[in-house]
Amino acid sequence: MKRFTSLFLALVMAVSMLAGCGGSDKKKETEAPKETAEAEKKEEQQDTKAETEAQKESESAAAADDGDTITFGLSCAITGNFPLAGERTLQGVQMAVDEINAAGGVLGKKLAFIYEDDGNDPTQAVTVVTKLLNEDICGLIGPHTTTNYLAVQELAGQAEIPYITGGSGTKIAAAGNKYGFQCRPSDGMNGIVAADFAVKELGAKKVGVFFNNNDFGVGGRDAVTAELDKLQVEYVTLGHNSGDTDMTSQLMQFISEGIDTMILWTDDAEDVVVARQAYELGLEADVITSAGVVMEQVLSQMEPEYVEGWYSVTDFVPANDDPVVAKFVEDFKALYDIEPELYASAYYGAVKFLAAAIEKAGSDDPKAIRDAMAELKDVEGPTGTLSCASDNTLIHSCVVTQITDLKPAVVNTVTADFE
Amino acid sequence: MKEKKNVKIALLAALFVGLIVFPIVDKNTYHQLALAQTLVNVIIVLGLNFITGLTGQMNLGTAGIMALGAYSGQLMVQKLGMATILTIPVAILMGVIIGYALGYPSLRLKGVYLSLTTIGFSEIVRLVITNWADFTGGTTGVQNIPALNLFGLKLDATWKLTVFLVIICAVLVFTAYRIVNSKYGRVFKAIRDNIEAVEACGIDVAGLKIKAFTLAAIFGCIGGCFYGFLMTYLNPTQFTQDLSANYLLMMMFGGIGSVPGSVIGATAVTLLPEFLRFTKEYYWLIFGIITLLFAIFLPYGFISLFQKEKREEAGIFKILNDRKGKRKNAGVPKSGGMR
Amino acid sequence: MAEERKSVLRLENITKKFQGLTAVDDVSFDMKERSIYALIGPNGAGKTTTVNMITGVFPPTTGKIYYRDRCINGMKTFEIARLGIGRTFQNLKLFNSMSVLENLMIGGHEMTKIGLVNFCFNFGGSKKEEILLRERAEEVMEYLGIQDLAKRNVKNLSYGRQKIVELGRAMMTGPKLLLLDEPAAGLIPSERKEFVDIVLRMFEEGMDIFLIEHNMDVVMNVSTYITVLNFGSRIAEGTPKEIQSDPEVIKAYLGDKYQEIAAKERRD
Amino acid sequence: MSFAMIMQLIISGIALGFIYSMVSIEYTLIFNSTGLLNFSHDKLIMLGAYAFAGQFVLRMGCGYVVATIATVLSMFITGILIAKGIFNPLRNMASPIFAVIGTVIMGRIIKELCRIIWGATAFNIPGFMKGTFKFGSIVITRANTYIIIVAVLLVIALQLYFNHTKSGKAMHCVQQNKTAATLMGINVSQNINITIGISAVVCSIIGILVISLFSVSLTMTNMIGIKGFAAGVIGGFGYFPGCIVGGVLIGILENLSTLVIPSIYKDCVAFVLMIVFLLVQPKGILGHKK
Repeated sequence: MKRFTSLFLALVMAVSMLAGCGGSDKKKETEAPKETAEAEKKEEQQDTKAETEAQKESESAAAADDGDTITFGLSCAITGNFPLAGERTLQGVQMAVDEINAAGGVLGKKLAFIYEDDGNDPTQAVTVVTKLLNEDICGLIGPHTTTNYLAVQELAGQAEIPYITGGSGTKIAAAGNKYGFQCRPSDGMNGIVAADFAVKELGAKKVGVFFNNNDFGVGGRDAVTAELDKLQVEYVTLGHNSGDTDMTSQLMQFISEGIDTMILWTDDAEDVVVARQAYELGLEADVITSAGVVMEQVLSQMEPEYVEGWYSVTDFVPANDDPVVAKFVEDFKALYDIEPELYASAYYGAVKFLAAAIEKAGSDDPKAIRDAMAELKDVEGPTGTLSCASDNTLIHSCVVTQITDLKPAVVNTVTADFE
Repeated sequence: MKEKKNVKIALLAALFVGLIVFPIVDKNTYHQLALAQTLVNVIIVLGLNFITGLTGQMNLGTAGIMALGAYSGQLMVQKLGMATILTIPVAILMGVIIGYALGYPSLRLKGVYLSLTTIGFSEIVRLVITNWADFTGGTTGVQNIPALNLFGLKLDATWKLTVFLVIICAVLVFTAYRIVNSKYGRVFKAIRDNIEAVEACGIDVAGLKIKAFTLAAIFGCIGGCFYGFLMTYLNPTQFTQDLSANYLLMMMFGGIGSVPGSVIGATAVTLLPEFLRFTKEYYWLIFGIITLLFAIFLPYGFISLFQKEKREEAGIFKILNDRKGKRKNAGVPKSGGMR
Repeated sequence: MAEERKSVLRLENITKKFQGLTAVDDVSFDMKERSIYALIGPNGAGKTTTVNMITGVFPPTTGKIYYRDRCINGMKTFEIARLGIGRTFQNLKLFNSMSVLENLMIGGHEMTKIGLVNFCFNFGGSKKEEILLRERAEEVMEYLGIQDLAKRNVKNLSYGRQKIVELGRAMMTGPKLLLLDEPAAGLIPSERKEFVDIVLRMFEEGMDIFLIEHNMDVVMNVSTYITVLNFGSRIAEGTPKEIQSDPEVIKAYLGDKYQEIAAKERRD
Repeated sequence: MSFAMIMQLIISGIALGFIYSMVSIEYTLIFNSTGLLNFSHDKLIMLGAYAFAGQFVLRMGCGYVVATIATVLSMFITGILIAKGIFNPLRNMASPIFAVIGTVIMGRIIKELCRIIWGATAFNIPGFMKGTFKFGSIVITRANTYIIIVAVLLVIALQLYFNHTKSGKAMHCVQQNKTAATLMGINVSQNINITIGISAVVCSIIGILVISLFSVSLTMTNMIGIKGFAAGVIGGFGYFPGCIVGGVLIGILENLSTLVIPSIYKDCVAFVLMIVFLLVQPKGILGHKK
């Protein structure tokens, strides 16, 4: 019979634990009424409905009284296998919020944000975003990477809260979620720009497309190959898995195919491995890569000669004489004494865009903000002017850069036309 | 004795009602999602309990089982337009297939070798799903999974799915409890203790090992299937080695080999990180440390607090006893842990 | 003893070689019904190897084994056990994590009919079957006089008690032939006497017993027929009285030095 | 694919294979003495890399040799702490599952500690083990040559240690029968502490050697951790020279497999091989102990 008591205890613990985890700041209110509701259940009285009803009011009351701030949610990866993105995102968002509040906040109210760690894992992203959607937030700066965006997009869509993600996969726009916005150029555009640059500027005859087999890499590959088909240029595609540490076989196949240009579409860690092994195996080819390579924390892992002369289609480079970008770089360095990079600048721009949308909508009602965002144009941001196109992408320009002695310099800026 | 049993039944019934009422009343979808995730984990840990808890065979491939359970149903729905309710029988069928696929090696291999086979199985499943992009959707995963509709009743809101899950979980907990305390539970434990003796009693050990793996795989696949409906999105990156280890951790945390233990373990380990989220930066580290302390000082899990002789076998209570120098029940041989 | 009794267990020229070492060399014997058949011999004579071949742990290199005139070569252990051969082990194989009652109920597991799927839905049937199994186990415990130990965990019992629990478990499988592998080893005289009484009582009630034993006084006053092995081959067969006076057996057990002393004494 | 190209594939396959061999050596050490698998061994390798690169070279700025010695010492102590904290209390439990869980949790804690102490940014030591050796058109990186040399030396050293020194032989007894070993006067838990300490040292050496190949990050060792198991199984479980054979075989087959199957299935090769060997030939190619 002892087992029965322990089974009973297990389920009681489940319910009381659930009651307890209604968010730290609301711990006190939910704790007390929940326990009494629990006690009543034991004596089989049926007024549990009334008890938990009471607890409901106290929870929404707590949110209303701090009326003088508008809060938005932020889900980024602090732990897990991509912790760097989370850290920089947090710094970028914090800086943007402080700047906005210094300049008088939004609609006369202070802007604030609650952030949760999604560990760059789709399951945690869903849990964390659900938690944020239950707080009283007017918008959400979404989980990074395309995978997490797709995991969460139905959730946010149902909650009808606008959310902005820094993922750049083509699948985001394709998902066509009214409430989802993309604050970085989608790979569709980057891929086309990379392919055009390879063929038109570098006169590529045979292109090797080396892609990471995750949704980011596959999206990039499809865009590049589609453009190369249009330009009738011969190409070879080879893939690798994310987390791969040895690309010899793929690079050897590229060398034996005799490619003169390689378009590399992968994440930071794999960029480093490919750069080292391409140099060691003596791959003579111009290389154009996806956005990640120009970031300071990636370049610092490489020897200068590995990436000498590499091109990269990216949306943000600190060494950019554009006044807005230069000012942002200075402020960021002053605050965190490290150079800002892709994630910090993208999410800084996203916060500015969200603030502008709230101003335009004139209220903190999520639906109004979403509609405002859909028409919002020309918001200045370090990664270019953010204006919303029909497919909810905000950034339509990207920068082609070349790396000389580990320093990325802007070669030219391409602004795609958008409707 | 009789009335003590009735009180327990009443309390369990009250708790069941409480769990049903809770998602309906409490509008907070986060709480509903947390409860639903706990219930999915309880189902999977119950399954794992049959092989690793009872027959003592190490299974580190739970993630692979879950992935197949989730993907098989959802791909059928998306590619063949199958009704969503049929994903449950498909998951059970997939469970039987995995039961034999993983059961067979368990006949020839023991302990560490078997756990490596299960790791290999889980990694291959994940890699095939990732790379066979045109059928499984590869790394973009299976998107916008339709709501489970039970003969017309569409479970589109989280709380509806949670209520249905509470019922399913209650049924499975009851069945698991019955199996564990029946002749099957007993014979699974006998296989763990001494295989030759079981064979000498004329029992087909091979058949039973496969039964244990099939039971575990069926529970695992049903859990995976509901995980798909809950998350509305499936991606191979979710089914990592870490996930398999997490389920073992849940079973051990609660108490190896016991159904209430599995329920407590699954609840605690699923909700503990949510609980610790307020520590923002360090919550994963604190969670790790708490589970490590549990693993070392209470290896037989939370449940062993209620079973006296189990408690004294290892962990903090054994240390306390040795230090106190008195052996409470004289029957326990002086050599203590050396078995 | 006129009418022809049927053969229970017949070994025909059984040989077992382990990479060159011949553990059992061309052994044949025929155990008849209604008898306590003993297989004795010094350590390393091949007794346990023979038992392992009978119970199917490993197949014989050459030769045939018949159980009630049915060849059981190459059958799996549990298939042979199901034919009605219960056994106990030389080094006591019990289920240490369980109680005495549970150990016995495992013995009876094979008698239960409800399959796993049927079990999940058939509440009443499985409850009834469980109670039936429990009652049978209690009956066997009463028969063996250990019903008060039912709830005790097996690993806390004394060696003698554990032997009896293992015997109980073998009985639960409803055997017709019981293989006892050195049952008297390690028992104190009072436990040995108790064990022998139980074995004799079972024999009277129709159970055939195949005994592998070292202890001479147990073998001599219990068994009806004896085969003696030495270094893997059969050196003698017959009733206990014949075996006791057989020179070959004495030489095998006491070594030829004893022979010379005995001969010298006879001469003086 | 010309002949030179295939040779290059084989050579770099061998080079990578030796990393798997080193990993399988390190956990075979623990398996040999405790019969348990250390599931946090890949995190220990990462810890070695972080300690060497993050702490001693970049923060304290000491020379490579001093840093190596400091790392080895600190990892030896960490190994003993892990042994005392997890392995000894949990190793004589009913089933190995308890110790496995202990090591898995330990791995998670190490990863979080690395993230909090040394930050989440991946980094590298500029100019550390840079460059390659060229034999005609075949290229092999300096790091890989060091790995091959260290691996071979390690196997020889461990074989000698295990077969010819007192405490080495004691480890054999501990693995086969702990009760008997205690009766023979071997301090079993102290012996296990040393074994796991040595294993942690080997982990740190691997960590240092792979820095230039994978650069120091929180996910640098995920893949080689699991493939190390495969190498051990294929080569011969619990037998050091077997680890070399297993690792090299996987390295070569993986690279050559890309000629036949699409390159993204490269990782499956190791796991398929492992399962086939586990089922067909559990004691591996060279292994002589089941």
